[in-house]
Amino acid sequence: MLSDAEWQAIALSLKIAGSAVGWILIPGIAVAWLLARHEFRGKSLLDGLLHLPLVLPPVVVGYLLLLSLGRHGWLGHWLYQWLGVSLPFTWQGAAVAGGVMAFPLLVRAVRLSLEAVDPKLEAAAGTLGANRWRVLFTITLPLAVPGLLTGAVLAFARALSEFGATITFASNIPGQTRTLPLALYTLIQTPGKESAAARLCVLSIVIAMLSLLASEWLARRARQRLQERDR
Amino acid sequence: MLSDAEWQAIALSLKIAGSAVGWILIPGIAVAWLLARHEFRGKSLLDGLLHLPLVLPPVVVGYLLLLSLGRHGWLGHWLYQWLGVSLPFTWQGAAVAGGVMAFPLLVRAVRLSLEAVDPKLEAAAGTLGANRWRVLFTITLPLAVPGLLTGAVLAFARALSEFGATITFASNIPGQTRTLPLALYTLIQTPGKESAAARLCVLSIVIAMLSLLASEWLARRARQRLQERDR
Amino acid sequence: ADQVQVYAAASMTDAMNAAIASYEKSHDVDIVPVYASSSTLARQIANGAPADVYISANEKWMDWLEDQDAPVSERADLLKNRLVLIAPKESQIPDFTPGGDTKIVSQLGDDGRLSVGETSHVPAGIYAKQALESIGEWDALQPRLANGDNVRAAMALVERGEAPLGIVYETDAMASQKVHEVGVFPDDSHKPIVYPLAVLNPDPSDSTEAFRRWLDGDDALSIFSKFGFTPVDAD
Amino acid sequence: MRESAESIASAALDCRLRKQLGDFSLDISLSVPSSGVTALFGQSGSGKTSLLRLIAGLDRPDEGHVRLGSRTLTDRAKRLHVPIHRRRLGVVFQEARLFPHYRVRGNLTYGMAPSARRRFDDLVSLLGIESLLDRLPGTLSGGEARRVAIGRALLTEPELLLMDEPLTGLDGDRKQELLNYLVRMTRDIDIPIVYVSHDTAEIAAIADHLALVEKGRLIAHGPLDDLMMRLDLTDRLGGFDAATRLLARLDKHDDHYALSHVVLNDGQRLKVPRIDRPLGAQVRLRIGVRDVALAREMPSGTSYRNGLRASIDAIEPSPQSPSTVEVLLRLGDQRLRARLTREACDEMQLREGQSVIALIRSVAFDAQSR
Amino acid sequence: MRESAESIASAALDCRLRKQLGDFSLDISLSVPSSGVTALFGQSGSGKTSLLRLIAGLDRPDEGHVRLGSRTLTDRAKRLHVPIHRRRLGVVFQEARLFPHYRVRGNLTYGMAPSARRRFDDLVSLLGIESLLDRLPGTLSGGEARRVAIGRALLTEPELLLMDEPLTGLDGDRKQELLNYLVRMTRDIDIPIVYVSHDTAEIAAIADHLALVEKGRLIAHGPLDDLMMRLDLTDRLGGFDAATRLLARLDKHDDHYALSHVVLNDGQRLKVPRIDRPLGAQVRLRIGVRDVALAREMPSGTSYRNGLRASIDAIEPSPQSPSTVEVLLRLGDQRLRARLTREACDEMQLREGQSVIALIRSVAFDAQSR
Ligand SMILES: Nc1ncnc2c1ncn2[C@@H]1O[C@H](COP(=O)(O)OP(=O)(O)OP(=O)(O)O)[C@@H](O)[C@H]1O
Ligand SMILES: Nc1ncnc2c1ncn2[C@@H]1O[C@H](COP(=O)(O)OP(=O)(O)OP(=O)(O)O)[C@@H](O)[C@H]1O
Ligand SMILES: [Mg+2]
Ligand SMILES: [Mg+2]
Repeated sequence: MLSDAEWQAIALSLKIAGSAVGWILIPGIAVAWLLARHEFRGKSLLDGLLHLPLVLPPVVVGYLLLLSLGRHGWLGHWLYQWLGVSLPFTWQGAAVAGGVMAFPLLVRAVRLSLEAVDPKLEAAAGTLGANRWRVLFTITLPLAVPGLLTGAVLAFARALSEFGATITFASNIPGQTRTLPLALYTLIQTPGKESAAARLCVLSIVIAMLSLLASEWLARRARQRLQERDR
Repeated sequence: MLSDAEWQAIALSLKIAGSAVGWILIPGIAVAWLLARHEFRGKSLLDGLLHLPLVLPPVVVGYLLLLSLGRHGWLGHWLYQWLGVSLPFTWQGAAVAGGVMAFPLLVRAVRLSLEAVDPKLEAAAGTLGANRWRVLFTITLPLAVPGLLTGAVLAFARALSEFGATITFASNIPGQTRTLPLALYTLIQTPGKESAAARLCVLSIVIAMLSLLASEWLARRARQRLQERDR
Repeated sequence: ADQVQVYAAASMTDAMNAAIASYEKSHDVDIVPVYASSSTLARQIANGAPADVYISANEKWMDWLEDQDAPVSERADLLKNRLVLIAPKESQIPDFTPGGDTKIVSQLGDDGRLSVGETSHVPAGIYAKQALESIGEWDALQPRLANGDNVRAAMALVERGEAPLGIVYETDAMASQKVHEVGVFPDDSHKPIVYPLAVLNPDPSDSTEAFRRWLDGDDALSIFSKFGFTPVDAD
Repeated sequence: MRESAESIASAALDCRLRKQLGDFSLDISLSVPSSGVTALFGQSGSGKTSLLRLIAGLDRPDEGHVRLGSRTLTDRAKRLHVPIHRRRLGVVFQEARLFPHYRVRGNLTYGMAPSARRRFDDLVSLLGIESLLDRLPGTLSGGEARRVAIGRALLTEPELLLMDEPLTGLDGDRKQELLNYLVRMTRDIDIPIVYVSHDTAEIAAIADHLALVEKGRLIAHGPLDDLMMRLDLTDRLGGFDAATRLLARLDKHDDHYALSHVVLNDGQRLKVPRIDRPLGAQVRLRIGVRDVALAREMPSGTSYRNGLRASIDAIEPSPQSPSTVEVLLRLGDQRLRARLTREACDEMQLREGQSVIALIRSVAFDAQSR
Repeated sequence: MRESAESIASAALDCRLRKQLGDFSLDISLSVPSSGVTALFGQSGSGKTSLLRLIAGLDRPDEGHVRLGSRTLTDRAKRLHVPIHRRRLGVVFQEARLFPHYRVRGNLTYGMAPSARRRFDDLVSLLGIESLLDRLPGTLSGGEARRVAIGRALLTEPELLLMDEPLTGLDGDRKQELLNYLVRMTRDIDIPIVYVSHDTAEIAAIADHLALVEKGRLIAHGPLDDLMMRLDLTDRLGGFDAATRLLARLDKHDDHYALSHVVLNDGQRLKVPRIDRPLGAQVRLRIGVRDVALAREMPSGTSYRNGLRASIDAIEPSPQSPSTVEVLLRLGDQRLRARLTREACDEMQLREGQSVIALIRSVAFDAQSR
C-alpha cells in the first residue's frame, strides 16, 4: 500500500520526532520548573530566549542552528573537535532542529501545569520529611501529568511537522533527514504530484491523530484518578 | 534608524498577528471549554482536527486554505459571492492563516488551564444560583487566566512568526502581506543581505520579547491575587 | 555501492528523479538527490554539507558559493529553461506573446493578480522581473504581483484560479495539468535561464566523476528535455 | 410565633434516594417539615454529605426523587433533574469553597438576592467579618473562611438550606451567636434547614427534628425530643452528653438575681438563668441527662434551686456504660431522662412507678434555651 | 509513669516570633514542655494557625527564633531557617491536604518512619480506615480524610506534633478514642504536642498546658489546671463548659457496680465509673464547674454518691453571667471550682472560709479521666 520511500519517511519521522521529544523532555521540564517555582535574576531573559524558536521563522532558526552548530559554528566546531559529533545533514541534526522548535511548546504547557499544582500539597509533603527533589518527583510532577502529556504531544506534533529549520539545518537527504514534511515538500514542489502529496498528507494526519489519541487516553486516565466528587 | 519598509513590515506584522489572535480568541476559548468540560460524540475527531495545523507543514496548510478559502474554494466562493470578501492576497487572509496556525496552541493552553479549575468552585457557584454561563464567565474563565494568557501569547508569537501558510495563502505582497518573517525570508534568500536580515531578526525578537514580558506581567498579577498562604 | 549526493534545485525534482532512476538502472551506484531551494542548498554547502554535485537554478548562488571559497570545480551550465506566461486551464484568456501588442495587465481584469516567484530572490521571480522590465510592463504590473515563495507556489495560485495569470518556467507549465501556456517570453527579454552544475567534492570519487559526465551526455539531456528543459548547447 | 415540634407542618422536602458510590450504598427516604431545623446525625462516613449532595443536585441518584414543596427537583423515573442553580437552595459545604478571585464582599454578594441586601450589614457584623470584606480569601483563617461561606449561603435567600457541619472550627461564642441567628431565621423566614453536625450540644440547641444516619440508611427519624428519650439510640446520640428538653412557659423575671421563672404544663416551676423573651413565651429547656439527680424528698441546705416531682416511667441499664442506668421520668405529659450510677439506683431502691424528686441545678441550663 | 503538670520538664519547644500579615500582627513567645500536650486556644482569627505555620517553617518570621530541644530551627538574627523537611515535625493541617494521586495507603506511608511500621496496623484500625486503604482521597468523606491526615502525621514519628483542629468533623466516639490514643502516645513516646482546638471538652481531655491567644498575642500560658481556676479567663475558656481537674489515686475497683474508688491526696474518697488502670495509678478527674453542687451537710436519700468536704477560698461573680457566682473550693492542696446561682449563694449564706460539702455525681465524670 505504501511505497518504500513512504515507509522510510514515516520511520524516519517517528525516529526524529521521538528523539526530539526525548532529548528536550528533561531539560524542558527542568526549565519549566525553574520558571514556575523560582524567582531569579534573568528569569525574563531566559523566558524570552526560550520563545525565540516560536517567534522566528523556522528557516531563520535553521540558519542560526547552522551558524552555531554547523561544523564551522562555534559550538559545532567544538562538538566536532572533542566528541567527533557533526549534527548538520544527519538525522540527529534533524532531531535537534525539531527539538529546538518544539521546546517552547513543551516548556509552556508543563509550566502552566506546574503552576496549577497546589503549593499546599508540596508544603504538606515537606512536613512529611520530603526534600525538594522528592517533592518534585512524587508530588509536583505527578500532579502536573496533564501538562506533561499536553506538552509532550504538542512537542511531538511540532517536531513531526517541522520543516523550515530542518531543511535548512539538516537538509533534505533521503533516508537521513527526509522526514514526512520534507518528502511532502519535495512532492509539492513538483507540479502534477498532487495525489502523491495528498497521500503523505493523510499519512501525517494519521500519525498525528494516533499520537494525539494516545495522549488523550493517558490524560483521561490520569484525570480519572484524581476525580473528586464534583463532576 | 529603521527604514520605511521595516516600519511597514513591523506595523503589518503587529496588525496581522493581533487580528489573528483577535479572531481566534473567542472560538478558541469556546472549543477549549467544550473539550475540557463536556463529553460528546466526535470529541476525539474534533480534537484531532484542531491539531492539524500543528501537524502539517505550514505550506500544506496554506495550500489547504487556498483550496477552501480561495476565491474558487468551496467556502471562499461563498464568502465572495455573499459578502464580497476575498481573502487571498490581503492582510485579512494573512491574519486568517496566522490564526489557523496559532489555533491549536491557543486551544491547548486554555484547555489545560480550564481543566485545572476546581469543579468544586463551579458547583458552589451553581448552588448560589449561577447558571452555566455565569459560572463560565465569573468562575471558570477568571480562574483560567494563566492559561488564557499563555494561550494568547503563544498564539500571538506563532502568528507573528507565521511564514509558510501565509506566503502560500496570502502571498508575499509588500504593504499587504509582507510581514516581518516574509521580509526576513526574502532577505535571507538573497546573497549578501545577511546584515539586513540580522536587523529584522533582532526586530522580531524585540517584538516577541515585549509581548512576552507583557503577558508575564499580567500572569504574575493574576497569580498574586490568588496567592494562598503556602508559598 | 558508492554514494553520490546530488544537491539539486527543487524545481528539478521530477526531471532529476527520472534521470537518476535511469542512471541507476545501468550503473551500480547510489545517487542520493537532495532537493531544496538553490539558496538553502548553497548555504548548506558553504557550511560543509556532504554534497558531491550541486545544480543551482541560477548562477547567482553558484557565484556566491565560489565567493565563499567553496571547492567549486568543473562548473558548467547544464540546462536551460524558458519563461512562460500561464493561465488556468479553463481560462478564457487568448494566447499571446508577451511583449507584443497585448499587454499582460489588460488581461488581469480589475483586481486580478499576476502570480510570480518572489522577484527579489526566487530565480523565476528574478527572471520574470527582468522580462517584464524589458517589455516595459514592470511599472504597471509591480503593484499587481502576487509573490510566491517559489515557482510551485506561484503556479498553485494560477492552478486554483486565484490569479488569472502567472509567470513560471516552461518545465513547470508542462508538468501541470491545470494550467495552459498563454505565451513564451522572448529569450532576449531576460538573462538566459541556465542551471549551472559543479562538483563540490575536492576529492571526487570515480562514481561522482562518472555521474557528472553522464549528466552532460545525451542520455541525460534527452530525459531532461522530456520535462521541458533545453540543453545549453542545443542552440 | 412558631409552635414547637408538635405542630409539624406538611413535609417541605421529601426525598427517596438510592445511590451506589463504590462499595458504599445510600438508600434513604426522608421528609423534612416545612420549617425548623432537621439535624442529620451519624458517624463519619455514614453518608450525610452524600445525601446532601443528592438533594442539592450535585449528584444524580440511581433511583428516587427529591421534592421541595410543590416542585419536583429530581425524579429518576421521569428523567427529571432540575439543574443546581435553579433549585434555590443554599448550601454550606463541608469545606469553605470560597471563590479565590473574589474578595470577601464579592463572595458574599455573588448569589445575593436583592431582598437580602438589607440584611447584609447585620449578617456581616453577626459573622464578625466586617474587617475582612476587602480581603481575598487566600489569606483568611480557617474560621473566617467558614463564616464567609455561611454568610454567602444565607444571603441567597434560599427555599431550603443545606448545611454540612457549618460551625466546625468556630469558637464557642461565635458558634452560639450563629446558632441563635439560625434559629431566629428559621422562625422568621420559615425555611427548612437540613443541618449536619457531629456535635450533640449544637444539635440540641438548634434542631427540631433529627434524622439518624448509619451506613447509608436512615435508622431513626422524628422530633428531636422523642428520639432523645429512646435509650436504644443513646449510644448513637453521643452517649455522654445526651440530653432531653422540657417545654415551659415564661412566667416571671427575677431581675435581682437575673433569673427567670418558668412553669411546666403540669404547673411545676423552675428557676433558670434569665431568658430574654417576653412573659408567656414558650421556651424549651435543654437538660443534660447527667444534670438530673434524684432524691426521695427535696434536700435542704443545698445549692439546688429546682426540684421537680416526677414519676419513674422506666429504669434501664445504659447500653453504653455498665456502671450507670438511665431513668425515664414523667412530669405531666412531658418526659425527662436522668442518669444514675447503678449503685445509687440500688441503694435508693428506685422502682418503676415510684414518685421522686428530680433535682436540676439552675446553672445547668444552657443559655441556648429559647 | 509521667507526672502531672507540676513536674514540667525543660522547655522542648521555645519560640519567640514576630510577624506582620497584612493588618494582623503576631507577636508571641511560647515555651512548650518536652512532653505533654499544649493546647492553643483562642478565637477564630486570633493567630493560632499562623503561629503553627511559623513553628513548622512554612512561613518565615519577621523577627525571632524557634528552638526545638537543642536544635535551632529558625533564627532571624542568624539568618537561619531549617527547611521544613528537616525539622522532623508532624503537622496536621486545618484542612486534610491529602495527596490526591496516592491511595490512602500511599498517603499514610509517604512520610512513614521505618520504626513506625509496626504501629501502622494498630493506628489504621484505631482510625477506622482499614477499608479505605486502597481508595483514592477524592472519594473520601470529610471525616475520613481528616483521619487519614492524622494518621499520616503520626506515622512520621516526629519530634514535635503540630495539630490544627485535628478532630473537627469527627463523631464523638471516634474523637474520644483518638484523644485517648494521643494521650497514650504522649505518655509513651514523650513528644510534645501543640494542639489547636476550639472545643473546651477536647482540651480538658487532652491538654496539660494551655496557651491562650488573642489578636496575635499570648494572653495567658501555663498548666491547664491553673488557668482553669482563673476567673478572669472563664469567658475565654468557653464559659459554660468550664471545668477543673482533680488529681487522685486509684484505690479500689468495685466490679459489681463497675465503679472505681479513688482517693484524693487529703484522704477523701470518690466513686467514679470504672477506670481501667492498675490500682495505685494516678488519675486526673475532670469536673465541670456546673457539675459541682454545694450543701451544708451531706443530704440523704439522694442519688449523690460523692460529697467532698471543702473550704471556700473565694466567691466571685461570674464575669460571664449575672445570675451566677463562681465558688473556688480548697480540698487539701487541690482546688475545685463550682458554679452556683447568686440566689442559691445568698440563701445558703456562703462565705469565704466556710466549710461545705461539694456534691459531685458519679455520672458526671468523663470517661476521659486518666
Ligand atoms: N465515589 C465513591 N466511591 C467509593 N466510596 C465513596 C464514594 N463517595 C463516597 N464514598 C463513601 O461513602 C461514604 C459516605 O460518604 P459521605 O461523605 O456521605 O460521609 P459523611 O456522612 O458526610 O461523613 P463525614 O462526617 O466524615 O463527612 C464514605 O464512607 C465514603 O468513603
Ligand atoms: N496574608 C495575610 N494578610 C492579611 N491578614 C492575614 C494574612 N494571613 C493571615 N491573616 C489574618 O491573620 C489572622 C490570624 O489568622 P490565623 O489563620 O492564624 O487564625 P486562627 O487563629 O488559626 O483562626 P481559625 O481558628 O479561624 O483558624 C486572621 O485574622 C487572618 O485573617
Ligand atoms: Mg461529610
Ligand atoms: Mg486556624
